[in-house]
Amino acid sequence: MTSVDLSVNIAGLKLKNPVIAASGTCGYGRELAEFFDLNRLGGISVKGLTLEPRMGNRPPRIAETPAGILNSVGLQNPGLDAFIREELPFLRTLDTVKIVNIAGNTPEEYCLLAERLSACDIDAIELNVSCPNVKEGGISFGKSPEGVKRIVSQVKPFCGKKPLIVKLTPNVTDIGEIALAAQDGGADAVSLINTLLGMAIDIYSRRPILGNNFGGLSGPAVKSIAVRMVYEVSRRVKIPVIGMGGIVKGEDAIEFMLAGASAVMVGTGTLVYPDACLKVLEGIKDYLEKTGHKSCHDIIGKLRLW
Amino acid sequence: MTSVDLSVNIAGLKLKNPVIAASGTCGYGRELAEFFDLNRLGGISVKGLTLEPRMGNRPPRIAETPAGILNSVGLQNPGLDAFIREELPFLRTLDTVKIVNIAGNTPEEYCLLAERLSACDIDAIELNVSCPNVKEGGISFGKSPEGVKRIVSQVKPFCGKKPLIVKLTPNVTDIGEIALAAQDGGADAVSLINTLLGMAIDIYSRRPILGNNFGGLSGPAVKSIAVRMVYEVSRRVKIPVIGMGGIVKGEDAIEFMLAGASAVMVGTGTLVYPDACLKVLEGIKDYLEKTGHKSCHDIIGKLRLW
Amino acid sequence: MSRQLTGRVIENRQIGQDVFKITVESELVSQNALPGQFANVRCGRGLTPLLRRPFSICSVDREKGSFDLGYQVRGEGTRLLSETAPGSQLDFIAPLGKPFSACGGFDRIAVVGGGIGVFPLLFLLQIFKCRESSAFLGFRSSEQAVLLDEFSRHSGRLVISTDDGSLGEKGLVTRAFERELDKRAFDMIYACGPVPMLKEVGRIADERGLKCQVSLEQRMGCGIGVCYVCACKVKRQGKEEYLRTCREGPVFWSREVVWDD
Amino acid sequence: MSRQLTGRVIENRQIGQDVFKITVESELVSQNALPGQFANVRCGRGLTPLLRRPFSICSVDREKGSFDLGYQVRGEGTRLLSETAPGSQLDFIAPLGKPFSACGGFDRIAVVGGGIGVFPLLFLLQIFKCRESSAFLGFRSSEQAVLLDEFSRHSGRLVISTDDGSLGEKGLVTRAFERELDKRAFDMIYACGPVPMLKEVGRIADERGLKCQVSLEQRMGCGIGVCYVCACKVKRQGKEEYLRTCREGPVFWSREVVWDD
Ligand SMILES: Cc1cc2nc3c(=O)[nH]c(=O)nc-3n(C[C@H](O)[C@H](O)[C@H](O)COP(=O)(O)OP(=O)(O)OC[C@H]3O[C@@H](n4cnc5c(N)ncnc54)[C@H](O)[C@@H]3O)c2cc1C
Ligand SMILES: Cc1cc2nc3c(=O)[nH]c(=O)nc-3n(C[C@H](O)[C@H](O)[C@H](O)COP(=O)(O)OP(=O)(O)OC[C@H]3O[C@@H](n4cnc5c(N)ncnc54)[C@H](O)[C@@H]3O)c2cc1C
Ligand SMILES: Cc1cc2nc3c(=O)[nH]c(=O)nc-3n(C[C@H](O)[C@H](O)[C@H](O)COP(=O)(O)O)c2cc1C
Ligand SMILES: Cc1cc2nc3c(=O)[nH]c(=O)nc-3n(C[C@H](O)[C@H](O)[C@H](O)COP(=O)(O)O)c2cc1C
Ligand code: FES
Ligand code: FES
Repeated sequence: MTSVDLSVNIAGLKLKNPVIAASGTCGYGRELAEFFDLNRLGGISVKGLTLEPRMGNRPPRIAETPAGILNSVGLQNPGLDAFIREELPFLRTLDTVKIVNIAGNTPEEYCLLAERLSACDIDAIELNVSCPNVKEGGISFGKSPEGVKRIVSQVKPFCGKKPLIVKLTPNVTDIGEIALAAQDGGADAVSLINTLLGMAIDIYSRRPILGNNFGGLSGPAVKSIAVRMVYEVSRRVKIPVIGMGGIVKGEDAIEFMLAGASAVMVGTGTLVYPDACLKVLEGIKDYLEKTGHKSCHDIIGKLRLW
Repeated sequence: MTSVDLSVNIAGLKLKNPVIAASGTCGYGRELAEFFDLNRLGGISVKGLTLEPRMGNRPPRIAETPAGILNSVGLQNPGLDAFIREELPFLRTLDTVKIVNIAGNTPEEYCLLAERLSACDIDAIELNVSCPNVKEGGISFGKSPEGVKRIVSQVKPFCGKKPLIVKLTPNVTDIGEIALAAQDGGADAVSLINTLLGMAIDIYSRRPILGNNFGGLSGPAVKSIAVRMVYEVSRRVKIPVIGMGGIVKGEDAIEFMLAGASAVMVGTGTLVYPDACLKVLEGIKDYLEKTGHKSCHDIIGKLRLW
Repeated sequence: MSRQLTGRVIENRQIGQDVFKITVESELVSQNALPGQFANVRCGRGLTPLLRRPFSICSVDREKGSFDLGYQVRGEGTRLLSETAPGSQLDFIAPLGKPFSACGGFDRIAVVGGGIGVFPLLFLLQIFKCRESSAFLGFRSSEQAVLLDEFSRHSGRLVISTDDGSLGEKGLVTRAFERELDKRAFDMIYACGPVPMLKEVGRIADERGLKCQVSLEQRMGCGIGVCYVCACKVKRQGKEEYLRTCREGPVFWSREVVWDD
Repeated sequence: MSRQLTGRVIENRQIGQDVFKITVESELVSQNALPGQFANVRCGRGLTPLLRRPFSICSVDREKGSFDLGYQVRGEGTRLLSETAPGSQLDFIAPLGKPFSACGGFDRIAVVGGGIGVFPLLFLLQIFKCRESSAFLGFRSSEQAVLLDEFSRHSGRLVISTDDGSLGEKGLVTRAFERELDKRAFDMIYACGPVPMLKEVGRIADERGLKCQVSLEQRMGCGIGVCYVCACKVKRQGKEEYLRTCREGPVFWSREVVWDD
């Protein structure tokens, strides 16, 4: 029994602890369940979902970079119907917050997805307006405050009682402004960062390594950028912030929480260690115990600038 | 004797080879000269210069991140007069292209700097409108196409016959658009990327590690972002592109050149290996020889997308 | 079920030019791994290289409770692996992936391997008991030819080809394989190696209506099926789709693979 | 003149709790290094950790052509350094920085060191020949107390303090130092250790009008003077400015240092 209270509240959701498996790096949960008990997670954000099935991009879809990776999966997924039919039954058995990450070609698609999902046994919808790998990944909406505000305000009414989390792209001049637009549009929370657009070249074939030419950079390499953005956003908005980007251990998560994140997501870390989320969770607990804190709320946003 | 022609031309300047020491990581040359013969470099871009002396930011000014560093030097420099008096005489003895990197508080300061330097024995002016570490580092001009076009067109007439290189920030939504604005304003070349804004936190003191709170991320961690941006920019503009960001070996430089860079700069690499520029140069030569090319021009911009 | 494991390195030695074999203690892997499955290995300890590296299981020793991986040093990851000292702990996830289909019903099998593709085939020959087995192995030259003793011990017939003719016959392994096919009947072909070789083996098998499985490589992220980066295009019931090489593969039926993706 | 060098590691052993001493072959450093100078060492081979780590030169052996660094394991860099095997090559730049001012004119010197700050002071005592030398060393506890034999060999008087009283006298080394000052005259004080200690030594010296040099630490980038990240604020002729700890330092006159930056 621990005396530390790890639970956090985000937009009306109560999470056991602040650690959420990030979208696109935990499938629909099944495979990870072979490695640890998913019920220990604060939450799980499943693989980006679209209305229709998507094949995804041409391989190779991954390139390794110093302390990071580029990926160009391109939202391969079976589509909404198959998700509800094949994946949801398993997810429903889990005692953890279930977030469904959605992407669309048009506002209508986002709305339809939200409407259908709002009637499902899930806990929240994460609006992906930041996937750099497909034109249809919402990035066209996600790069301007106007675009974000518009799409969020269009989708929000279709979410019913489910909180709407808006996932932001870091590939912008002023992420604080974008987050504010999401809030204005009716977002219940924001999550950041999605991946940074990058490219790696095979110098002998003189071709990009990725079949899709470009890919999204994630992993420890981007952590300092992500922490800065979480700080900027959390000063600008009133809604909760979920932070991610390069978290592989408890100490990384603490940086994000001090910078203002109420919860964190672990993405690339899971590719290296299937149980990375648990390691991060243990690390958070250790930190709180070592520094004599009773709850996560004692540290969220407690960074003091010089 | 090598049969490979390493020379490149940028905006009327002939460089012996495409490797330039990046601004802020080679001082004014003197210290590096203790480690190798600076005349072997294609060029040297000296530490950011302002009209008046600047103390720079509070320490600590550096934090290590995975495969990168954050710095917040804040343009510490002795000011234009002292530069001309104390540093220029040494620089003049060098047989390499000498670039002076300038920053200002106001357009007037930039113009004054350009005017004075255009009369000096240097080869080019690099307009820093991208320093993330000081309000006066030009970043206020550098983040919008309008700002860039305005400052470049104001400064250009004061450069006399010296080519004007505009150094771009990566902290923007669309760097291609910014580069185009620089070209429209009269830039003779663009160099990119400057550092990405980041933050690192000491979780025990709950303070940023850097005395300036924020800092600029550089080093291998950012390479894939930089390569992508160089690619984007070189497709958009007609003027030459100088690429940098995480170059530590010849292979890295080749990626930038294939993506469209006519020359490259080495920054953080020099902090680890004082002679990093030479290593990069050797690597470029080896690559050209191994792949049977006669000149750098055979590879510049020769990336083929899928 | 695969697990995140650590095991003591018993041996790690060079067996050919740039080629090494590492022996690692693991009761679980030695008891449960099947031919065609792989281990996803953390080759360094820091953040570069970040990702694990996949290697096919090359053999197991059920008595000693250990398994072998054979690997060629190519880049940073395999270089670090080659420097791993006996006695130290290796961090790996195994056994992963879909194994080769067992030869229960097959009397006469042929394995066709090229370069580092030979490793999983040795394990297959060790485990799959059948009436007759032939091994066709191709290498660039004699310096790359490895594990020949082991292969000759575990196969009824061993044919070696090298690109430069420095060992066995000169030329592609697929040529030796095709020639033999005209003389001899096989129920099942297993192949692993470079894509052009696999494609050719598949063509040869298809032409003759022979069953053929190939083990494919693809750049991987997780190796456990969560990230969907390791796509392999297959055609099933006329429909093309991307399957996960780490989960639905690395072994595929050759006629399902869409080679020219 | 400093150089980018590699040298064979002769020995690398633990000498206290978390504290190690590494001996490295280098003719150039052993002949040219002066007390107070440092070496900037690449502790790993990959891209993490990226930067070199600075360590003060702790002693040199001019006959054997080697030098020692003493270091405490704190993070990733020092951990990797502690795992460096004898016989391997160390990649370093040395000697760097401004040395302590020589005791040419000084008859009686005192060195005041705290924790890992003792290392450059041992080198100083070895090299600077003067009539009388006293060493005041402070450690957290006896387990951290290192190189005591060497210090007692090279100093006329050795006073040890520990925070917990487990060795020598209990309390701060500055207290022992200040008490001694009332009994004995010194021409020159050299200090190295944590900032609060250095500040206090500076205050004590200043009050008595004694010359005092301190060796400071600052997070470094290049170590050679090109990046300007290692700023130390000093006041000269009434003007405050940032000097480079790696180049104009790490040794500064205590009265010039602006402590509360
Ligand atoms: C299922 C499977 C089984 C394999 N079995 C073996 C084996 O038994 N023996 C053996 O020597 N090699 C095998 N490989 C290939 C092996 O994984 C690569 O040689 C290794 O990852 C190279 O790592 P590196 O760091 O040395 O090279 P680098 O080129 O530096 O690696 C850079 C990146 O590319 C990836 N990569 C490079 N080459 C390959 C490749 N051919 N396949 C997949 N990813 C690659 C790496 O994993 C890494 O992410 C197998 C690959 C797969 C997918
Ligand atoms: C001129 C000089 C001389 C030094 N001499 C010695 C010595 O003789 N023995 C010894 O044990 N230590 C010495 N240090 C401190 C030593 O450099 C740090 O302990 C070491 O860099 C820590 O590295 P790490 O990777 O283990 O720790 P980490 O905390 O993981 O390092 C992270 C980053 O912080 C920097 N850093 C951390 N602590 C310090 C520090 N105190 N000073 C400067 N940078 C730091 C590192 O260089 C690195 O960039 C000296 C420092 C300086 C500046
Ligand atoms: C392979 C892969 C697939 C991803 N797929 C999605 C996705 O479908 N939807 C989404 O919002 N983010 C996706 N992401 C982004 C991650 O959720 C996360 O925002 C990003 O990777 C940064 O976190 P990290 O550094 O911990 O990985 C994906 C990331 C990776 C590496
Ligand atoms: C310590 C430091 C100081 C820098 N100072 C300047 C500067 O004064 N002017 C400038 O334009 N860029 C400056 N830069 C940015 C570099 O020139 C370069 O754009 C950036 O570091 C990316 O390249 P790299 O990854 O090779 O370091 C500085 C970078 C570092 C690390
Ligand atoms: S490598 Fe992650 S799904 Fe196959
Ligand atoms: S560390 Fe680079 S100037 Fe001192």
